[in-house]
This record gives sequence, structure tokens and C-alpha cells, in this order.
Amino acid sequence: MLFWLILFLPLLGAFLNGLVLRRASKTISHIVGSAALIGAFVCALITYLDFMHSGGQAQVIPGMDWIEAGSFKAPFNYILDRLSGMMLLIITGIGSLIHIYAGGYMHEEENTYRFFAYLNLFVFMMLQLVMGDNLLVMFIGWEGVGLCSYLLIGYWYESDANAAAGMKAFLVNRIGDIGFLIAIFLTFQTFHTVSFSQLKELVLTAGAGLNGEQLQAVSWITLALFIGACGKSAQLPLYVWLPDAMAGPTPVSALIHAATMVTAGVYMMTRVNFLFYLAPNTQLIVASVGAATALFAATIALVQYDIKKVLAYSTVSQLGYMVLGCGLGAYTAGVFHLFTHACFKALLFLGAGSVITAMHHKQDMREMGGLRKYMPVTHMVMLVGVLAIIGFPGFSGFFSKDEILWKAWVAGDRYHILWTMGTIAAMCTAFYMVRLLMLTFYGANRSDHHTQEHLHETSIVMWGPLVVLALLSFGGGYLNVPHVIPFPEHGLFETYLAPVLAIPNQAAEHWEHLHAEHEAAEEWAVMAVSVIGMLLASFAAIVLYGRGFSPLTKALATRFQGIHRVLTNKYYVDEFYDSAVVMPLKDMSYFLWKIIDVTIIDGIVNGLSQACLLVSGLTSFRMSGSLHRHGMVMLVGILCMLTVLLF
Amino acid sequence: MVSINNYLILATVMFLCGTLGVLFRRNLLLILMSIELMLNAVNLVFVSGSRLVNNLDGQIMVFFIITVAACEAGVGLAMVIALYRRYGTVETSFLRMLRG
Amino acid sequence: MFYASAFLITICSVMVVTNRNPVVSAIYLVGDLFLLAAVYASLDAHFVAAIQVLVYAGAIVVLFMFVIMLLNLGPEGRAHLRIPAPEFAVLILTVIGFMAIGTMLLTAQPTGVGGDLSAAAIAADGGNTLNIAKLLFTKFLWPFEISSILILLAVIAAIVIAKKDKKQVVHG
Amino acid sequence: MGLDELLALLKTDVAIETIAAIIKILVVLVLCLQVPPLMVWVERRAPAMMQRRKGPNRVGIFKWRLYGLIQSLADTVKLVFKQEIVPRGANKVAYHLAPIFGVFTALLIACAIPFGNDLTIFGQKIGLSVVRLDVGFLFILAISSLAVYTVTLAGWSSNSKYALLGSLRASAQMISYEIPLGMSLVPIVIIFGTLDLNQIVVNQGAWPWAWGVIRAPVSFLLFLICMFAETNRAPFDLAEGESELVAGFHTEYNSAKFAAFFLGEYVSMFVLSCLASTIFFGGWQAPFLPYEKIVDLVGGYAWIAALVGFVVLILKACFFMWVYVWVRWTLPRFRYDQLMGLGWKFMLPVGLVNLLVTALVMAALEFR
Repeated sequence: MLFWLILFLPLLGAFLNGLVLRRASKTISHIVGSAALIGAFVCALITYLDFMHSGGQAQVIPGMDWIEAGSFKAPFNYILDRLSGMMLLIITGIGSLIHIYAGGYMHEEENTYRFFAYLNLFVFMMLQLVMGDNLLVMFIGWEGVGLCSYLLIGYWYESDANAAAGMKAFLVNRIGDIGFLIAIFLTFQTFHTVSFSQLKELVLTAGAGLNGEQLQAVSWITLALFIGACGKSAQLPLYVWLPDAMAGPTPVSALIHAATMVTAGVYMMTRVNFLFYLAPNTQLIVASVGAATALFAATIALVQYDIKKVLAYSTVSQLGYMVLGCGLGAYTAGVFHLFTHACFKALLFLGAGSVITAMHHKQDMREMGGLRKYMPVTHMVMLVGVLAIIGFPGFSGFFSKDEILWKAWVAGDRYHILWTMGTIAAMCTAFYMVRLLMLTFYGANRSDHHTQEHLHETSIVMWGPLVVLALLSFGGGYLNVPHVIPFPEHGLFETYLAPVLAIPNQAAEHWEHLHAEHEAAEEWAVMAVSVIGMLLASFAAIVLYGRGFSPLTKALATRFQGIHRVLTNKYYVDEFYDSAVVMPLKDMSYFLWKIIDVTIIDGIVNGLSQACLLVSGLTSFRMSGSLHRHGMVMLVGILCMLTVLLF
Repeated sequence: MVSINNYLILATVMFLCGTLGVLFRRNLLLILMSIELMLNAVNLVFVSGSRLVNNLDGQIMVFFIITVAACEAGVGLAMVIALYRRYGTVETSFLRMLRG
Repeated sequence: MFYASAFLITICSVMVVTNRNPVVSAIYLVGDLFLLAAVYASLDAHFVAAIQVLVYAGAIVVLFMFVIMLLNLGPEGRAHLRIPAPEFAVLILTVIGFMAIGTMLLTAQPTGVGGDLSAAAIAADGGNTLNIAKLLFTKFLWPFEISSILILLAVIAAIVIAKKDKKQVVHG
Repeated sequence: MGLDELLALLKTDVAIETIAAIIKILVVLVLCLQVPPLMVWVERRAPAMMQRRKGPNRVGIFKWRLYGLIQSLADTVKLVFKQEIVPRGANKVAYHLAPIFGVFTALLIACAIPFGNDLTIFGQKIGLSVVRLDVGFLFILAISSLAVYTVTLAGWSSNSKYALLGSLRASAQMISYEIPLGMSLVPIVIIFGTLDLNQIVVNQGAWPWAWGVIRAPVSFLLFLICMFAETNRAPFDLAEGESELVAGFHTEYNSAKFAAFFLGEYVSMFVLSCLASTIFFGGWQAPFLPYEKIVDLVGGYAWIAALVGFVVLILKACFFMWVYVWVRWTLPRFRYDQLMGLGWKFMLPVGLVNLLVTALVMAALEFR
């Protein structure tokens, strides 16, 4: 019962907000929206504790029948295991905090019922995605969150740019969705089921393992799934929608484009980890793409001035880490980073949101600075968030990110290049995050007089959730402390997630290194490299931006003019896509419309009708139009038929 | 007991009258009446057949045929009225819209 | 009894088709229907007989009369039965065809169990109407319901078709 | 052929049936034919009484005036002996057929009305109606639906505007009220579970609280209203509408055929009254005196009990005839659109709801 409440409270909230309470005040929308989420969170917590208390064995909760066609069955069944339970808590928990915060952020908006309805609907869809026991139910959630994302990015639809950003997100996601769909088809064709639990059983208990043909299919399936994940989790080359998605309200960026939806790809890959384990080639691609994305996005973030854009590229970069973790087979590390990232990135986004609110919706960091004294609480929590994301020892990011880098290091020699990329990306992260902090909170205030007058700390509705998130961002890391660090409990999270992960016997050999023992000194050394790199980068950022823009920044920009321009223009990827994909597509559409449709197809149709007219015109001279003539002909015909039949 | 052949012959005669009426009368109303006549011939076959094979289904069919006939008459007459209002006649020889 | 009815039915049928005056045709049609009801009754199909009179004679033909009166149709001209030569051929053909069928029917030997629907058997079984009702609401329930929808449609259709463009609605 | 043989022949089933049929036909015919003169008298004296005037009271045979009762006789004689005038352009067949048809249908309905319980004579069960039909109910509905032809034919065949207008009105009215009439009777069929009129009377019993009027009061009201409409009586006498249409569909009729219309109208009034009594007021059942008790009281002679029932039915019918007259002189005439509106927009929906409620209640009772 409680389980269904988790699922349907957000839906109920969406229903109430969207359809019933359209005339209600925004306070009521806010209360209804938040109450639905908090209720869902409480239910989720109880369900989760109950679940863990009873041993934490995966269980399938049957819903209703949905599609049944021959051997194809896709019922609305839900899966509750350690992975989905964790996601449940993240989604509803962080979701609740963000809902509460959104009430303050959207305070000056009209018609917030729409906003909260979408947000609640998003949570419902996300829960579908996470809880679904088969690929199809997951796909419903997958599409549903895409839809909500589209709706929320374009929430301020009066502006063309926002609407276009929403459209872009939707269309880019379509490419990934096609991958996902193909994966579903292939899965059914290969295994005759799309249910996760059945798939897992099938793969793990296949006596002699899968045959070559099936392995081949698995490679394709995982590749297709990864394309889907690329779309949703904003990996190269489909990451382009995420920075643009910052057009939406900041709580949306926090919830959807940092904490939950974008992690769907990582979640999905973890969900079917047993398939990915079987496809080492795909895994290699995954890892490479992840590392490349991490570095690529981090470099772009170095020179951005829009506070949300910086965070957006940082999100892409962090997602790259997660994907890298998955690609390395270290799903624990990936999912753990997902968890910590959800906390600190939500925190950073919400903090940025507070800053933006205080700055009267100005997002350019060049106009900020010195906000520390105006917004002490926000400053503190942002500081925690930044320390967490740059992997300052003791904060959560340190534990999760270093775990991934460590796994990359130990994966083998050819993976060292990935480790190098990851470490450089970590240094970049440290640089741009400290830069962000410096430009926003330190130095002198650069805003105009009017804005300066109104700078103030935000209300408790907004900073309350931030404090909670800050605590999580700090403490979250201690759930998975590496063995080398002296600490009462080691690797809690690893133990926790172990039942979800299953390396099929067939592939066990390939993944032996995951469990291999390593010298502590090696691990210390790797850790030290990244920490020193981080400290250096942070120091550089403080030197460059500690008191506003130091003259050195300008000098560097002119010295490395080429690189700077490329980075500022985000490697010209959008322009490249425009000319390589969008314009040809437009031209082809125009061609299809004008030539194929109008000329050929319409021509055939019109020609046929013309031909009919012509032929009937030729033959209609015998038509008298008299009812009787017609009737008589019919009668004679019937009589003839009767004669034939009877005699 | 009258042989069923006689009922069938009677029905045939009625049906013939109806057919000829439909084909050779120019008055729409008469045509509709002739159709009723044909339907009645069919009904007669059903009832006598129902008696022959000792099954009430035939009579039920008559019931349905009567229902349909009532509908047909209602709609048909409404159309006659509409036609009359539009063309001022119910003579089919004047109604040649079927000619394209 | 049957032969008398059959004779009259034949005459009435012919008169329906050949009479110049629509109203007289309608009267003959009523006679036809009435006599048919008698034939049904003689076949122990009382329910059908009653329905025949009630619906056909009592409603449908009244409707015809009503429309005839409403349109004030007079008798047709003398030419109403003048048939052009090609159509006359069809007429002859039709009559011959029907005569052939009639001959076949006359000599045919239909098979079936006759006689058990006799008056006594029906009365013992609770009456013709009861049995028909039972059938109607069990085996033929769906056709029955569908026919009710058909009637509703016909009512709507008739109203829509016969409606005057502006206000007045013709009753019937 | 000896007397014994003749008696034996008379005692055969066929003979008894034939003789009984002849007697029944005669009784009903004579009874029905006596109604119009009497009613004409009542319709003159009753309003006179209501309006505090004398009414016709002069005509008499010698010095017996019988409160003007003889007036009706004189009128009949006058009507029959008048010259017959057929309007020019009239359709002869239809013109002559119409009044006959009117009387015919009215008498045909009378055939189905049970005037007493089934009698057993010489071992032969005789139903005390001219024809004993197991679908008597449907028969009555069927025949009464034919009554509209009288009006239609009369109005159309007389080649007169007034007659045509009157008959259009009347036939539309009769068709319209046919439907609520049927609707009002269906609940009765549901309640008593039979289409046999005599069985309905038997099922009602002698106790007034079990009669149709108590069990289906809405039906009764609907039926009563339809009764007036079907016979074109005030307040629904728009078809005649003396003040507007001269006399409606029988404007062009005179002498004996006019008398026939009169006859038909009053007979159908009488028959409908009998029907109302039969269906809603226990028919030949004497109130508070069950049939078996009467048979006991008169010493086992069933035919005396049947006679009592006959008289009771006639008395009940007389009450309804009185209601006809009463209403005629009390209520003003409806306007045509009001009449149609009442029929289609009020009576029909009420009838349908009544049917539904009755069916539901009966189903509930059955399930209990």
C-alpha cells in the first residue's frame, strides 16, 4: 500500500495542481506540490527501512497487466531492490527539498500551479523509470521525464530562446530514445523477455553461458542502450541539450538536470550491468566516452561567465565520471558518485538559484562578486558544495570521484590514458568551481547600484533545504570510505550494492581486476596526485580571481587567444551540428516536401482522381439517372444469378 | 393443414407485386409501399417457415423485420417530405440527380 | 379460410400496385396487412399477428396516409402505368422469372418437423408470446438492443431530414 | 331426426361453442348499440343539470316523457331518414368506408373485453368475451391503432379543407397519444404478468387495494388522459373544434353516416371505459365480494355470479362514461401545440419513467 502511495502521491499532486487547483493561490500550489513529495518521501523511507530490515532482497511488486501479445508480456510490475530503493530515496528526498525551495524561488511568478504540476509529474515519471521491472515501463518513465523536462525547460515559453531550448532537449533526446527502443526490440528478439528480473535470471543461470550469437546480440543491445544513456545523461556527442536546458527555472535545473533525470542513463546501465559485463567492447566505448565527456565539458566550463552554464558543464563533466565508472565495470563507484553528485550538485544549483534571486535574475558572474557579506548562509553552503565537488579531502566528492579514478588506474595499462583524462578533468573542475566561488562571493561587488541596494539573504524556505543538502554533501562520502583510509567502517556502499551487481561467470575472467588486491601505497599515490592537482588548480583560481578579475586573466586570454576563443564558443559544436545535421535535415525536409510530397505524391493522387473523372466521363453517357433503370438492371442481374443457382 | 407450398406461392405473388411496383411506379410513396409489400412477403415466408421447422426464431426475425420496416418507413417518408419541399414533386421521373 | 385470405391478399396486392390514387393504394395495403395478420393468427403466431396490425397497419401505413395528405397528392395521370417497350420486356422477364420460381415452389418438398407449434402445444408451453419473449430476451438480446438503437437513429434521422430549414418541425 | 339426436348434436363441443359465440356477439352488439342514445341523453341532461337549466324534456310518447329520454330516439329517426348528400369530388369508396370503419374498430375492441369469468357449460369452458384471446391486450392496442383510419379517411375523402385540417389534427393527435397509451399499459402487463385480459381481472381479485389503480396509479392517470385523447373528446376535441373547423373531419357527413360516426365515437368511449374498468378497477370483480363467494351465495349457479359480474362491469363503465361527460363540461379545450407538447414532452417521459420504476420494483420484489 505504502509503495503505491510513493508512486501515486506525486501523480495526485500533479493532478490536483494541474487540473483542480488552477485558480488557487501559489501558496496552495506550493503546499500541495511539496506535501505530495514529502508524503512520498516519508512513504519511501518507511518502505525502504522495511525493505532493508527484511534483508534487502530484490522483490517484484506486481501491478496490472498492460501489453500482452503472444509471448510478449509487459505488465506494470515494479522492482524494489537496493538500487531502486536508493534511487527512490534520492528522488523523493532531494525532490522534496527542491520543491520546498522552489516555493521561494518561484515566489514572484504567476500561475505556479503549472510549474508544480509539471514538477510533480516529473517525479512520478522518474519513479516509473526507476521502479519499472521491465524495459518498457522504464521506457514510459524515460519518455515521461523527457516530456516533463521539455515542458519545464520551456516553462517561460514567452521567450523564443527558452522554447527552442526545450525543443532542442526533446529532439536530441529522441536520438537516444531510438537507441533505447532498438535495444528493447533486440532484447526481446534475443531473450524473449524485457523484464529485468527475468533477464538477470536468464543471463546468470545460463548453464554454459550464452552462445556466440547471443553475445553478439548483447554487444549490440548494450551499445544501443548506451546511445540511449548518452542522450539522457548528456554524454558526447549528445550532450548539447543540457547547457541550453539551463533556460528553465533553477529548481528545475537542480532537480532534473543535475540530481535525477540526467542520471537515468547511469541508473539504466547499472540496472542491466549483467549485460554490460558481457560486452567488454561496449564497456570500453562507454568508459572512453565518459572520460572524454568529463574532460571536454570541464574545459568548456573554464571560461564560461554564466553561473548556470558553468554548473551545467560541470554536470556534464561529472556525468562523464559516472559513465566512466560504469564503463570500468565499477558500478558501485559510478552509482556512489551519482548519489554524492545528486546532493552537491543540487546544493550548488540551488545556491546559484539563491544568488540569481538575490541578483534579480542576473546570471552573469561578471556582475557579481562580494556577495559573501550579503548572503552569509548561501556562501557557507556554496563553499561546502564547492569543496565537495572539487574533491577536497573529507568531503563527499573526494571519496566518490577518487574511487572512480582509482578504478581507472587499476583497470590496466591501456586505461591509464582514461585516468589521465579524468585527473586533468578533476583539476579543471577545481579551477572553474573555485573561480565560480571567487567571482560570486569574493572580491568587490561589480553589480550596478540598484541591484546592490536590494542584495539580501534569502528566506528560510530557500536556505533551509540548502543547509540540509550541505550536510549531505559533506557527510555523504563517509558511506564508502576506501580501505586505505583509517576509518571505522570501510566500503559500506560497496557491500550495500553488491547484490545488485552480478558478473556472469562467462565474463568473470575479464573482470578479475575489479577484485584484485593492490598495495596501499599505490592507492595513496594516486590519491595524492589528484589532491595535489586539485589544490594547485584551486590556488591558480584563487590567484586569478580572488579579487575580481586580476590583470593576469586578461593577459592569459590574449596569450592563448585561439584556445580561449574555441573554449568560449564551446568548441563550435553547436555550429558544427547546425551545419552538419540541422541544415542538411532542413534542406532534405524541404526537398521531401516540395518534390516528393507536393509534386510526386500529390501528383499521383490528383492524377488518379483526374483519371477517374476522365474514365467515368467517358463511360457515363449510358447513365440515365433513372432509379427504375438501375433497379431493373439489378433485378435482371439477380434473376440471372438465381437461374444459375437453381438450375 | 394447408401445405407450406401454398404460403410460399402466396409470398411469391406478393413479392412479385412489390417488385413490379418498385420498378414501374413513378411515385416515391408507391415505391415505398411496394417495398413494404415485399417485406411482408418475406415475413410470410418466415412465419410459415417457423411453423414448418417448429422453431420460433422465424417469428423473431419477423419482429426484427417489422422494426426495420418501421425505421425504413420513417426515414423514407421524411426523405419524401424533404424531396417534396425541395423539388415540389415525388415523381421519380423528375428526380435524376444520380446522373452525374 | 387460408384460400379466401390468399385470394383477397392477391387482389389487394395487385390493387396496391396498380391503383392510380395513393390513398386508395394505402387502403388496400392496410387490407393486405390485416389479412396477413389473419393468416399469421391461423398459423398460431398470435404475437406476430398482433404486432403486424399494431405496427404495420396502425403506425406505418398511417404514416403513409399522413404524408400523402400532408403533401396533398392527388391521383396520378392516366399514364401512370404506361410502360415503354424496353421496360416492358423487363416486366415480362420478371413475371416469367417469378413464375418459374413459383412453379418450383409448387413442386418443392420442403422438409421440416411440422405441427408442433399447434395451438394446443403452444398453450401448454405458456403461450406464443411468452416463448417469443423468452427467446427475445435471451438468445436475441443483442439484436433486440441493437434494433432499439436503430429505432432511435431512425427517429433522429427522420427528424433531421424532415426538419424545415428554419423553425417549424413536422410532427410524424 | 329425433329430438334426442338433435339434443345430442347440440351438446357437441362445436355446437356449444357456436351457440355461445352467437349469444355473446348478440349481447355485446346490443349493449353497445344502446350506449349512444343513452349517452346523447346524458350529454344533454348532465350539462343542463350542471348549468341549472332544464335540457331537452319535451319529447315523449303520449304523456311519458321519461326526462327527455325519448329525444334520442327522435333524433336517431330523424338522422336515419335524412337525405344523403355526397360532396362533389369525394372519393366514394373512402367516403363510405370511413364511418363503417369507425364502428367496426370500436366493436372489434369490445370483442376482447371480458364481461365475466370463464363459465363451464356442459363441460365446455366458455370465456365471457366474444373472442377469448391470450394476447387480448395486444389485440386491443392493435385495433385501437386502426381507429385513426376512420378520421384520416373521412377527412381526406370528403374533399373539404375543414375536414382535411380536422383529420390531420385528429390523426396526429391519435398517433401521438397511441404511444403513451401503450406505455401506460406495459407496466400493467409487468405487474400482472399476462396479456390475457380475463387473467388480469382474475389476478386483481375482489379487494380494491389490489386493483390496478392502486398498484399503478401513474399508469392509470396516463391511461385516463390518453382515453380522452384517443376518442377526441374534450378537452382534446381539437379535431372537431366546432368554433374553428365547423366539425372537423366529419364536416361533410350527414344523415345515417353522421349517425354512424356518432355511434362509433360513443361505442369507443364505452369500450375504453370498459377497458379502464377491466384493467384498473377489477373488471367484473365486485368489490369486497370474491367471485367464489358470490357463487356460494347464489347457491352454486356460476352463471348468476357471472351475471352479477357483468352488471358490476357495466356500472364501473358507466362511472367512466360519466367522467367523460363531467370533464367535457368542466375543462376548456387545449391549444394544438399544448396538446402535442403534453403528449410528447410530458406523457411519454413520464410513461417511460413509470415503466422503468415499475420494472425495477417488480424485479426487486422477485429477488426478495
